[in-house]
Amino acid sequence: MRTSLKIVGASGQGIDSIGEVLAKALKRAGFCVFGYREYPSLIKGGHASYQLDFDSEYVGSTETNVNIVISLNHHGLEHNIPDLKPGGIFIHSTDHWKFPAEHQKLIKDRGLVVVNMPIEAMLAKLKAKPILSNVILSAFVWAILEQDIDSLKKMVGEKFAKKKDLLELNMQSIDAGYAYQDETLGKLRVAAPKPNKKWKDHLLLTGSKAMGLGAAHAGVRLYAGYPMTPSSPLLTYIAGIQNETGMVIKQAEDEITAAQIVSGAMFMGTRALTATSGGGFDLMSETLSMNAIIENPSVFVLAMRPGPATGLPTWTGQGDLLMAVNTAHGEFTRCVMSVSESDDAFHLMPEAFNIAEEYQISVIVLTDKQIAEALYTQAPYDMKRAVIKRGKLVTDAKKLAKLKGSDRYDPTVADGVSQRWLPGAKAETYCAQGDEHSGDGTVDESAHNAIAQIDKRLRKADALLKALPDAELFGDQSPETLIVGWGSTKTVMLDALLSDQLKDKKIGYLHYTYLWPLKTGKFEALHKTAKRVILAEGTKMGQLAMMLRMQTGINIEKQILKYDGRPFFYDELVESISKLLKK
Amino acid sequence: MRTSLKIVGASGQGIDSIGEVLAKALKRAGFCVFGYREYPSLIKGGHASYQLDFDSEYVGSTETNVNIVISLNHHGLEHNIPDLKPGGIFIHSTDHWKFPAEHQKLIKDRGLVVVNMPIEAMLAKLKAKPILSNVILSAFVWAILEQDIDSLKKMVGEKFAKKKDLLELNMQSIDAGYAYQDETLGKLRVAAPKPNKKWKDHLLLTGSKAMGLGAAHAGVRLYAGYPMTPSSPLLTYIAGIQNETGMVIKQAEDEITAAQIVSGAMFMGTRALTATSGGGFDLMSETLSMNAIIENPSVFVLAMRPGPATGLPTWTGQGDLLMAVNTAHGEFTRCVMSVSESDDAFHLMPEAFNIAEEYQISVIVLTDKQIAEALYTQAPYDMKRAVIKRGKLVTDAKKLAKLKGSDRYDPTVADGVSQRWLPGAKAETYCAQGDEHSGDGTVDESAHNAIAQIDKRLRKADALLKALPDAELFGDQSPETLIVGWGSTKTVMLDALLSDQLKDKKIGYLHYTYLWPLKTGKFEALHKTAKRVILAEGTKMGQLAMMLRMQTGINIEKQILKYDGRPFFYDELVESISKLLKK
Amino acid sequence: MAIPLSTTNPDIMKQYHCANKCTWCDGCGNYGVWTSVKRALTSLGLEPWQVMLCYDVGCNGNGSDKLNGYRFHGLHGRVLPFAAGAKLANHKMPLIAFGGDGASFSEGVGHMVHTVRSHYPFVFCLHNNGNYGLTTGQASSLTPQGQPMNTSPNGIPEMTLNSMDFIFSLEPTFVARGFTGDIPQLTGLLREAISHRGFAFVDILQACPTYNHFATHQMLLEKCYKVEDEGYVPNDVKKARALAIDTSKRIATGILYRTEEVPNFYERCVPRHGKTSTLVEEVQKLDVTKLMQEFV
Amino acid sequence: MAIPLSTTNPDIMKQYHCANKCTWCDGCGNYGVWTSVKRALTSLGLEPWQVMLCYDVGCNGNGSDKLNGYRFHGLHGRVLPFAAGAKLANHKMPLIAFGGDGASFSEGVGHMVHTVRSHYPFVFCLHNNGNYGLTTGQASSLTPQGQPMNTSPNGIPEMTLNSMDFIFSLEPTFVARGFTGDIPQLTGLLREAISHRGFAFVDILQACPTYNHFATHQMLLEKCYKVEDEGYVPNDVKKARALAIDTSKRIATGILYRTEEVPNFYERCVPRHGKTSTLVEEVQKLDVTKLMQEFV
Ligand SMILES: Cc1ncc(C[n+]2csc(CCOP(=O)(O)OP(=O)(O)O)c2C)c(N)n1
Ligand SMILES: Cc1ncc(C[n+]2csc(CCOP(=O)(O)OP(=O)(O)O)c2C)c(N)n1
Ligand code: SF4
Ligand code: SF4
Ligand SMILES: [Mg+2]
Ligand SMILES: [Mg+2]
Repeated sequence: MRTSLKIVGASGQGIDSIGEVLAKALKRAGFCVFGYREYPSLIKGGHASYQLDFDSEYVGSTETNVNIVISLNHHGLEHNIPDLKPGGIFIHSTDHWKFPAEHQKLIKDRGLVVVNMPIEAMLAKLKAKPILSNVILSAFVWAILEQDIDSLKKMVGEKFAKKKDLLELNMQSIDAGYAYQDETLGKLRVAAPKPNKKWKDHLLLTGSKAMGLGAAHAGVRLYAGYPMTPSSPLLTYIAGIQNETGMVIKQAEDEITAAQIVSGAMFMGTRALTATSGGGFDLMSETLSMNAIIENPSVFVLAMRPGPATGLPTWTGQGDLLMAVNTAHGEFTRCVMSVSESDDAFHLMPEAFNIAEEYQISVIVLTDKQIAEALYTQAPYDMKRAVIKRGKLVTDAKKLAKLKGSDRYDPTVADGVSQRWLPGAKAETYCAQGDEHSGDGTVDESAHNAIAQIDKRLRKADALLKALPDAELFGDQSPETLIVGWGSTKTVMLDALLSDQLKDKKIGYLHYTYLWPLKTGKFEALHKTAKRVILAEGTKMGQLAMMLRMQTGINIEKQILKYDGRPFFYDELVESISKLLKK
Repeated sequence: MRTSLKIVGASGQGIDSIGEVLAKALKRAGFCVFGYREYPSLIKGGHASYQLDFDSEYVGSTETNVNIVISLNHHGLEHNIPDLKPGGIFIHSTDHWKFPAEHQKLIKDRGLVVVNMPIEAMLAKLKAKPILSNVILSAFVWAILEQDIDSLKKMVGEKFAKKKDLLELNMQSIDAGYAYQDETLGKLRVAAPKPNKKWKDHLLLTGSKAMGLGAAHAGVRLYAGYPMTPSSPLLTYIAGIQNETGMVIKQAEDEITAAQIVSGAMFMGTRALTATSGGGFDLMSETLSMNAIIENPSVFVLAMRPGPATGLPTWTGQGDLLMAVNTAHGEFTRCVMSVSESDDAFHLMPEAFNIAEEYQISVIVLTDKQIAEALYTQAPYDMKRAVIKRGKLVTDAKKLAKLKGSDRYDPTVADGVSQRWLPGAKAETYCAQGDEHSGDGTVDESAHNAIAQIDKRLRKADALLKALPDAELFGDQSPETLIVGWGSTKTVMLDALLSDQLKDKKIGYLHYTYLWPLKTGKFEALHKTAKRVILAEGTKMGQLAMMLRMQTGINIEKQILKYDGRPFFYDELVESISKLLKK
Repeated sequence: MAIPLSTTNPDIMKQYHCANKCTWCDGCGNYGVWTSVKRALTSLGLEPWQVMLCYDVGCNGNGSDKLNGYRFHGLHGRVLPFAAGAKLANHKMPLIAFGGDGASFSEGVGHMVHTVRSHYPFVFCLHNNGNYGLTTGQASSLTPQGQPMNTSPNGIPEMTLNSMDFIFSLEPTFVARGFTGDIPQLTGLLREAISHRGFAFVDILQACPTYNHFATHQMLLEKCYKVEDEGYVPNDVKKARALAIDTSKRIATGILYRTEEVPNFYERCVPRHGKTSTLVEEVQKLDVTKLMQEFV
Repeated sequence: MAIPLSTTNPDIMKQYHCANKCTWCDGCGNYGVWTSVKRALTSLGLEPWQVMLCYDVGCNGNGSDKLNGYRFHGLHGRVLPFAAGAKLANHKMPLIAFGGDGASFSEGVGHMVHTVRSHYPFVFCLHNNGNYGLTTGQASSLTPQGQPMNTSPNGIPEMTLNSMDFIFSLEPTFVARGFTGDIPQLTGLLREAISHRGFAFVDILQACPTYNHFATHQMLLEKCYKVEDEGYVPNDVKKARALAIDTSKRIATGILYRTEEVPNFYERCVPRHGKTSTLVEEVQKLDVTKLMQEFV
């Protein structure tokens, strides 16, 4: 049974630190934890929150209502009472607060418990700085959840292992917070789910960090980026581990620069990555077009947030799909794929680079603010699974000696992918030519050459489409109700399909990891037998449905769309689906 | 009966000057003239051409084969013999040229006449500079076409009215060229079509100049641009008339700047324009997104050439349609329209600005290298037709006084279009806010506000779709064969439908001027009754067909696609259609 | 533009007030700029509807909805060309643009170069806090080289840009420096900048207690001095440049350089000579009959 | 990079030869640059497969398919960051980038600023013909203000950019000036530039007989002189700057400034300290087991 708690307060007040401590402690205690952050686009202040949903089984979503709210300021008192489930506990430390009538009614109707903790007094007693209130609160929650105090101490101990002076005070704060539960209030408890050992050794990390690890694993040796939420956490993480990975990190002067630097680096033959959000991606689009004509492999991470313009910079959405597929001038082959959680955020990185190098094209990897900043419980990554594939890269000296410059862009190759060799290789040279060109990069504006080269570059799309996996069907394998989706919709959808309300409803969820070129075989087949088809997407326009119709003619009329900057919530999604099942 | 001639040689040799002189002289002599330029992306050299097709009826296209070739260098001798129709005349001045066997055969089989003009000797005799060879050649062709020498003299005379010394030499050169025909070769003639007085007072101008005039007519007071073929001729023209129009012209430091400058100027309430090609448009896309959220009217001309990257910079194509419709991050309403020739290139400019201001959105006006540089015979523009519409712009002092700041982006308005008033108006102020905002531009990241504002901005698309004219049906009004197309395809298609081969074939041509939002009613209706549907487009992918399928589910299987940088040629298009009629 | 000077009017100050609460961190220098701007405009007798304020994206831009006036808050790094277009369209309206050091010397540095050399007639306030505030403390081009920051734990490998030497290489006509700790001075600088004929560059040293621990409010307080106190006359570009560049021991604040001799962009636009209306006022159908003649 | 110096080798010169014919106008300065580059590389004993040549878009870029060598011809204004990425990926390979004055001081001026301050170790040749050649003669930022050009019949309203003052404000470590009329000198300058530790900026005054009628070959011939002929030693940045900026009477050519004391970008990248392989050689699956530990 899923349980949840939420810390609310102003940005910069320590919400994230409580959230992270509790998340890790819970995971180590044997729970699968899913963490979700909400915060405004401000450095400090505003109303932010960190929610943890946890269970003995996999959790990949957030519920609207929680069991415990910890409020760090009076904003929480104003806003978050309605977020509690019946019997829920509200913890705060604002003296003399008087709830308005409707909240008092809620408290009564739902049987909520409101705890006004004397944090200041406790701090004074401990002679501790205000920052330790986070520890006290964590320990108190820990007690409410009936968890073992030593496990919490061990965890906090690790963090302060090297700062003995702080360590002591932290331990005392834990004792104080934990004790407050017993001594002052008696048997206040939230029944935690049963722990399951298997989670203990899992990782707890955000999608951004998963992606960063995946990139390092994929052989990325240079990262160039420009800060832009929600792609910044990837830059911060990769920059943070630079001394361990030996990567070259460049915080570029703008996104065009970042895109050009990685293009230059990929051209020479290393693996290089950049990431940005919508506005920065607009600026990179010309480079995408450039890489298409010089057939330069490249990988761009596009971390989505709702636009247009600055829009909702610290919130989530899936509105950049059609843009990723269609932006940049001229006609050419590209691959668009999307990660959906911490597992594929890692594994798709080597995959993206392999596709880029095998087809000598650009690959756009979509992610969103939800994936980038949500905290996932993740099995340690298998170091054996990935294979580095570099396609038609010639490195053998003998083969190099036989190459003609005109082999580089030879338009007669069947799959459109010609041989590639790297600058510095002892071979005939060529020009990576931005003008239309013949095999060795000589400018050639003749009609027959233009046709041959455009055909060549677009033949790759056929080859790629054949090679790409089709969408993956979860849930019922001959579904009566077919739900189509992509990206961060997956984990909440899978949670929803296992809910009591939906688990027997013969629902299949068809998840698209590869979005362009778009494989539609499975969809067309399932559409024939399903009674109803539904799109679930974080957009207003229903973009994947538009694309599916473009490619198949099939119109998905039923759509669950969300475009308020929030991800789908578990209970809300269950309800939306349930409603459509009745139609 | 259409007649045609073509001047070939190196760029910079004076091809354009001969072409323009002859074109104007022909128009004044009572012909409808269509001029077509081909040239490589070089300043000088390379193989370029200027072709004139003319007739007593409307001509809006180019034939593959011509009646006369004037070759200014030996490249023409090498390449252009096969371009002549039976009985055609080839004029050159390269002594001792020996045609290869296959050309000799062609000359014989087609009964071609090759004239080696002693231009150098003629120049020497006149003591004239080499530049006058263009005049001599023009006059010679004029004689071959049996046109009146005085009309040519009058025209050239106008050009040199202020340079008396040059005038005299020009007149002598005309005499010499004209006389050469009579004296040296006797009765060498190409039967010109019958003249028709109605063309005499028409204009002869490129699509770019038509657009420039249209922009001035539309009330554009500021133009900011950055040179990029094929948008540069518009910049050059508008800059050239600045002292007459009083416009502010800014050659910006890049395309982002140009887009931002015009956005700032539009925001204040003037009308401002920018134009670019694909690569520059990539860079402008972020600004497009910005204007969407601040609901700033703006107009962008996107002059297409084949990509990706630099591609074929001086050639034509229609490959940027899907990009225009989908580029730039976030979901919002935009309008995409396309000009097709000199008439709508003018009339759509006020239209584009009206739509931009009525819906407070960005309008993308597509054109291509073909339209931008082709020479059209055009009836003088009617100064009465256009109406300046500024939508919900409040200027009345009393009304201004009543406005609340929150009216500016009031999300409750039915059609999504809220009231607009200009900075400097004595009224409550507002913030044109790039972050998601409430009515007066206050940042508001709440879920309900995001929904309200996104709904507001996308409701405009519904209103716009309703208001936009549907595609226009030319030719047979209940067609057996329905051809769909847009942009520069129109004029050649209309010529083709009137050809002997096609005129009785019950073909209708459905021309899309407004491409997004896409009105599909007419198409769906005609599709039901037509035996076959064909797309004709200057792309590889068949982009309008993709869009029509996306919006209707209907798949157009038969497609005439051209993507070699050349426009559709008249005879070639007739043949392609004929072939498909048999299927 | 004829600005009515110094009609100090408490009514106007009130008009700039707006209900939205400021969201900057405690001690943030943005408060100082925000106050100075309102004071300067008020003291010039300009009401909110008479001014155009253009904001870049960054912590500074979060001020866009914290006062009244016609305002614009656009894209990161792009405020300068938007402001230029706005000013050219309505050259009669006073315009101030605001941007951070990240926006102005990285994403938008090209616009900075060309705005200065174009002499557009408006004011630019550089919110110089030495880092990317809003994106949580990355190094900007103006961050000292050895300084570890978010995304550059080893410090940046690039040279710190010498922003004043750079700006002076572009032949500016008005350069001032203020400091968020001295609101009266900054107010005065803004007034002068608004009355400048061409492009007025106002470098505002801005405390950012959250991320900038190398040029703190305290340090700035100690190092800044007012050039006018030492009898400095800002009319010699060489002296001004030297003064502006050297901040090692003391930091010169005040108007560092000014000339009113150089025509601005609008004045140099030949088609506008002799015209008194603004481009905004001129929007109407233009008869192009004459222009068509050359094509007949 | 250890460059084998001066093994002049006629065989190598031949290897650079390519069948494609040059397409520049008669008298175009691009011919001179093209020849000098081949000579410089040959004299350094570098064969085509050992060098990377990166071209911007413009008349200069039309040389990209007129010689051998690994070459790249990308987007207008973007050659610098592409070259930077290429060089960082394979720092052992000599790299020369080429770009016009339009590309370098308008569309790509931001990259110019940040390339100089980043000290990437490669050579940049500025094809300085004072206009946008390929797009038929528009003014660039370096065109004199009064000069009527395509799109600016009244001359430009902006100030002409003082490119050398600008470049020196960015603290360059190598600045040279050549002239397309003196191929031997230019060849020597390129050789020195290639052996420089960091970013080498080579300003090449280039005749453009078609569109540039204000700084013609003839005029340049008359005004240019060689600094080394006058015993100039290019180690004082102040002197160098003054020399570079003032072109009113005479134009100084040769190496104007050089220092080998400043570490380049790659050298300043802490993660690369002690590593000898290139990033290209290091592409392989990286075991991230250790990095995972902090998440358990
Ligand atoms: C195209 C684009 N890239 C990146 C961002 C993210 N971004 C927002 S503000 C900012 C930098 C802010 O630094 P600065 O300009 O110095 O302003 P400050 O916050 O310090 O006042 C960045 C990188 C963006 N909004 N748009
Ligand atoms: C994004 C973009 N904008 C504009 C162009 C058109 N364009 C090509 S070259 C060029 C300018 C060339 O000037 P310069 O860099 O000085 O080179 P030159 O031809 O003088 O050698 C321009 C504007 C382009 N290719 N891409
Ligand atoms: S991060 Fe710095 S600049 Fe931004 S609000 Fe906080 S103190 Fe001010
Ligand atoms: S236009 Fe100028 S730079 Fe370009 S090829 Fe001709 S002479 Fe050379
Ligand atoms: Mg800053
Ligand atoms: Mg140039």
